Amino acid sequence: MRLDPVILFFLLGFAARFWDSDLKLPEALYETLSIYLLLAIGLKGGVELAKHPMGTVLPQAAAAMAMGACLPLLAYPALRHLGRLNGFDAASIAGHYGSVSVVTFAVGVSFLVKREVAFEEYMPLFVALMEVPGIVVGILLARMTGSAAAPAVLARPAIQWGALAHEIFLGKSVVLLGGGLAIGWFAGPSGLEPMSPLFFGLFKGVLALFLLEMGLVAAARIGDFRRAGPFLIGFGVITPVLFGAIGVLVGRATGLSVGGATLLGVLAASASYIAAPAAMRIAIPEANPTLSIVTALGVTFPFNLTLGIPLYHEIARRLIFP
Amino acid sequence: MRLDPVILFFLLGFAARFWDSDLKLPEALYETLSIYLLLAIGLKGGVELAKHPMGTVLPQAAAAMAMGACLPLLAYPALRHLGRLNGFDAASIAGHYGSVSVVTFAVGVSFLVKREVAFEEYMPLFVALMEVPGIVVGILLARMTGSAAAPAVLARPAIQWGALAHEIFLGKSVVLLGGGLAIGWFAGPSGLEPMSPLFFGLFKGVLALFLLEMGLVAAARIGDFRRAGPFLIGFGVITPVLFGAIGVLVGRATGLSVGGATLLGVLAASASYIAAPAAMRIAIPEANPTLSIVTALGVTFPFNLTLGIPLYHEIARRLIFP
Amino acid sequence: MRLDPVILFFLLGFAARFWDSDLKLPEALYETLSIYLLLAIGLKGGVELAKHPMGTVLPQAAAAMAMGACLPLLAYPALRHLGRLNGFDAASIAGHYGSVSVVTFAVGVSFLVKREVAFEEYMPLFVALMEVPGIVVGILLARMTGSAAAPAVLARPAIQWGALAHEIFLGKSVVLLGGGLAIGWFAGPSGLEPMSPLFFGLFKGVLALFLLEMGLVAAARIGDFRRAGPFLIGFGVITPVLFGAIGVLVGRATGLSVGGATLLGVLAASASYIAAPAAMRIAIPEANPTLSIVTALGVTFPFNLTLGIPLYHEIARRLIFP
Amino acid sequence: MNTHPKKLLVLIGEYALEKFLIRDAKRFGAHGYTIADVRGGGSHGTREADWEGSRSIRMEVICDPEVASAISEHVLRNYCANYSVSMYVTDVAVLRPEKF
Amino acid sequence: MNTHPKKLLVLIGEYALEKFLIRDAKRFGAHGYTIADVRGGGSHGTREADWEGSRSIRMEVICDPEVASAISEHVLRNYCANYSVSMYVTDVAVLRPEKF
Amino acid sequence: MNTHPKKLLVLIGEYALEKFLIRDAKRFGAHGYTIADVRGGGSHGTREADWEGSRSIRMEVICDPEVASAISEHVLRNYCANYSVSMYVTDVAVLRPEKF
Ligand SMILES: Nc1ncnc2c1ncn2[C@@H]1O[C@H](COP(=O)(O)O)[C@@H](O)[C@H]1O
Ligand SMILES: Nc1ncnc2c1ncn2[C@@H]1O[C@H](COP(=O)(O)O)[C@@H](O)[C@H]1O
Ligand SMILES: Nc1ncnc2c1ncn2[C@@H]1O[C@H](COP(=O)(O)O)[C@@H](O)[C@H]1O
Ligand code: NA
Ligand code: NA
Ligand code: NA
Repeated sequence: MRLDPVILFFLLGFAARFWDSDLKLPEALYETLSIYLLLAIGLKGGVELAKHPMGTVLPQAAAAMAMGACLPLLAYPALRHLGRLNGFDAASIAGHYGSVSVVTFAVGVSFLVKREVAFEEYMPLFVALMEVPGIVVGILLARMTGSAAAPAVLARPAIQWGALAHEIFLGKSVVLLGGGLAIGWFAGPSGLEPMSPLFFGLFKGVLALFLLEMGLVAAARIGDFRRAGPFLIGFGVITPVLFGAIGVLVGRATGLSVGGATLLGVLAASASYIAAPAAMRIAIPEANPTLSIVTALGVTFPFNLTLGIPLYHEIARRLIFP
Repeated sequence: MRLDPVILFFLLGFAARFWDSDLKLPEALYETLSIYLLLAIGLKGGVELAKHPMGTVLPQAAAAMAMGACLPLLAYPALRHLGRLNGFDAASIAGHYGSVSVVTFAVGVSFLVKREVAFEEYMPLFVALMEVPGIVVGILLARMTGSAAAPAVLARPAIQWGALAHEIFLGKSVVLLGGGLAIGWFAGPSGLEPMSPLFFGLFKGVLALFLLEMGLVAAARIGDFRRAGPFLIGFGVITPVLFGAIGVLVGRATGLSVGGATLLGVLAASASYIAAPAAMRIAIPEANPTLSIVTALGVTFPFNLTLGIPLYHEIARRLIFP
Repeated sequence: MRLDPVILFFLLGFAARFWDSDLKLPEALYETLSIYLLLAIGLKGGVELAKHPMGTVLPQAAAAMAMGACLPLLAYPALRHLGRLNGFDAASIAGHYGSVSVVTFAVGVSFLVKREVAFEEYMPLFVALMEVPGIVVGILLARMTGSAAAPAVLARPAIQWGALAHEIFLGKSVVLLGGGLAIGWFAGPSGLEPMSPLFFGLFKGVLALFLLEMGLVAAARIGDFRRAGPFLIGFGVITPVLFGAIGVLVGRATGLSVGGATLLGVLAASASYIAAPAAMRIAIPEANPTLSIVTALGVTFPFNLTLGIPLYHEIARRLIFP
Repeated sequence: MNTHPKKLLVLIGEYALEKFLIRDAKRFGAHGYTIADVRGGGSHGTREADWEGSRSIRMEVICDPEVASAISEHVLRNYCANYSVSMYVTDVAVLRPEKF
Repeated sequence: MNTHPKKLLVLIGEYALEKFLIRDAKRFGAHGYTIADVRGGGSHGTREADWEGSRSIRMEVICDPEVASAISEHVLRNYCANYSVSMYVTDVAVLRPEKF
Repeated sequence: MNTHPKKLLVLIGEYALEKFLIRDAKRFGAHGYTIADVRGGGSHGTREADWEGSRSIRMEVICDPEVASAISEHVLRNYCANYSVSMYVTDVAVLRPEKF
């Protein structure tokens, strides 16, 4: 099996940093690439959404959101009891895995396109919808169980839901994905046509550059593996497999095609490293951000890119056309 | 009437910032986008210019420049006497409205292209030519009347015309527009062909991103509306309508097509927020930059994007083929 | 003879800076453009490399590398004895001229493409291979002869070859060129196809922007010409002519086509200003970086862009089909 | 030159804290602040600004000694347990004391 | 460590002033300067560096006390009325006094 | 506010030195450092950060006086002859002395 070339860019970045190259992407480029990817994925989804009857899409969307909210509830007890993490860390990591990784999704799409597997083109809608619920549930878990368990320095007052909702729903990734969806939906294919060389033509190349950067970032965190310990490394491999299978099953149950179910599996299996870290840092400051980042970005992300995506596709194929 | 999708990007940026999202474009991206737009517009104009006989273009160009120099003379008395602004502020704002907004022009072009209205393709030449005269006249107004009227801390010496000319003619927007024109004119369509995927293919998408950023910037200035007061807000709506009509008339008088006259109206109606603020800050330091920016960027720019451009087009249609 | 339009961008940048315009490209854009160019050239070369039998390519590659290693040995005595430079400066400059300029190469390719001259498409491989040897030989020269000649403040310990090799082979330009080659070779044309709008479609436009920036940078160094003195200015013109002729001859001897020999001449004639300055600053700190930069970037680079490339092509034509 | 003594409080910390630090500084009486993007390292590891989670800022506040104390004690109490933050105070002289 | 006392003058202001401040600092005898891009807020409102008109810089000049006085008084007289500028001076010790 | 005196060592120099300065600072006992990208000018000419060879950094180290001396003397001995470097030291007060 040949690796998708975008993954080679990840490996190049990883190797460069691992061997201590002085290659660095300017921070402004990193931000630009991530803004571009979020917006382009949203636009793509919005354009496709306009073509489909809401009656089909809405139940699937509701199922995807519900799944995103439930996944942290599975992850949390494992982290707490098997991994013996404190309540804050367990809740934060669970929230990262409830949310989704936009870039893993994009690589999943590229995987299907290369194999000419069809999928529901409005899948980017689910990316936008699944970003938030997992994070919210993670925060709730921290508030409910964490406060008793951990040595909180502060007497924590009642949760400021308004501020929190603001933090999450107006975070850059939700705004760009959601805004892109809305613009794409409103403008339609013909409206976006003049912008398609930028937003659609360059997409794959920009994804490659972003993966180069993510390789650099992931390799820079290798030193933190020790701090994460073997449990979290195992967690970072096993969770996506389980969640990926759940995602495929939910996809099947809601009538998605093989390709669509694969992508729902990819979303379930992926862990957020744009929206979730930012939100968690504010909402659960007691959680150690190193642990969630090493697990999500250092373990699960490369696992999904290389082994996970083909695996979820295989599961979808066998499940849906057995 | 459906909004041009590029304007949806402006609205997205505006809404994001208005609701206090943490979405931010890196400053280096803002600068890159503006450099790109100026250069691409210049190149486009230069390529087209090479195709037209100078005998047709020169009189139109001269008329456009003369108009740019006269418009501040209309704005200044209104600002001074109706608006009761001090001489520096009145002169500075008048200069902003004498100059032009490159991005408003680009949105005007996009409006015409979408409606398949033809226009003189060398119009970008007028953008370059109309940038400077309004600014110079604004500065002259400040020097002549401002010094008596305002509490200048400094005994202001004679105007340093050399330094001022340098400041204005070698500002980045004149250099990029003018340089682009020269390169486009010299290289011709075939010479620029290999660069057209970057400079022409991506143009509309880059414009959308820039408008996203301008939406963020405009909304950030909402708090300054109080300081501007109702007069300036009214000024920011009425002036473009008057100036737009004047521009269309001048366009008609010099033999431009309906599309060309529309664009000359757009240029007349637009207020600069790249070249003028930079030049005014140095040349008329006593003027309060908040006033001109709120009016030009917070009022006139969104007005032109949404209502102004269609209006000038309507005026042109009725005037030229009544 | 019409100038290639990309060179007009260099001239625009040069003129803007020379007349003290405030045009500046953000540093993050400079870095992004250089990362892009290195990666794109590597990818292009890798794709083409996969198409050719190693038996043809290997001897040519070996000859190119050997040439790169020998050129500094020619430059060094001239710099030392004719130019009366100290050992460190002579060795450092010699190393810059042994290495290559990626952008000069890209302009050379553009020159040939415009004239529809065919060349071996895997030439980018030689760019990657010729970056390093010249630098290494330059450093060796400094270590062997420099230490005796110059007033070294430090008792310099034995050369730390490990650290040095690391510095050179893991510098960003080698990593990006080499990594691009490997990815291109591995993924092949079909694998890179979805990324080609970014990496190949935009190439020429990005090159133009980079040359705009190099014009600004080169003109900013005009003040250093006095420090360089007439010898180095002459050296910056004569060396590329001699080295260019050598490169063409080596190309002919190893069986390259007219186009390929031209490009090998361009590589030999060009002086590095990305990889070499960074490596030399660490490896030969005693050398004055101003001297090598003024000569390489201020003299040789513009000379090659305008007169050099056509000259090497002419030499190749007369030599190979006399 | 007629100068007046003030304190300069410097806070170095995670980018995520920026808006809170600005809000707090104003609340405790600072009239202004200046922020630069930085990278660095300390007891919480290396923060290279290579990625949004590792961005850091350096915030300067010129103010009266009581304001500096109030801000820094607030930061110590509320953020230092869970965030990467460094702080120091130094003496500066300003020309226009009413401004700060 | 054999150190020598100098002054550090810090100027924070609009980007538009950069070239004038550099010129003035040299004119009044500074041997060098260092500039960083910053954002901030003060009596003239918030300057977020989101757009070219709201870019700000922070300029450091290590110099003798007289030079610091001369520069800062010049800036106070010429720019502070119309531009956003903050200034402060502090004592520093340098190793190579002839350099500054 | 219970503060403790420390030294702030500031090093301004070429970007090429960044990794060496970090390594050296740690070796001589600094517990942390903060770096900003800057541009500037001095005896080695103008460094505008327009190009990788002209990038400069400003590095801050809060530390004990002996550590500041050790680092700055090391830098003076090893880098100042061949690289553009400026250094100064100033007194600062910190709240958590064990951190620095
Ligand atoms: N000794 C120090 N000198 C200068 N900056 C420091 C020092 N220690 C920490 N910092 C800065 O403060 C940030 C947070 O420090 P820490 O919480 O110790 O990781 C670091 O990332 C550095 O930017
Ligand atoms: N108290 C302060 N502390 C730190 N920086 C300040 C302070 N006041 C103003 N500044 C900076 O100086 C700039 C101009 O100040 P102002 O003229 O008061 O708006 C602001 O944008 C800030 O970057
Ligand atoms: N007097 C000074 N004040 C502030 N920064 C300086 C001064 N002199 C030099 N620098 C900074 O230190 C760098 C190296 O200085 P130099 O080695 O003198 O060229 C310059 O590029 C400036 O950023
Ligand atoms: Na997930
Ligand atoms: Na106008
Ligand atoms: Na060479």
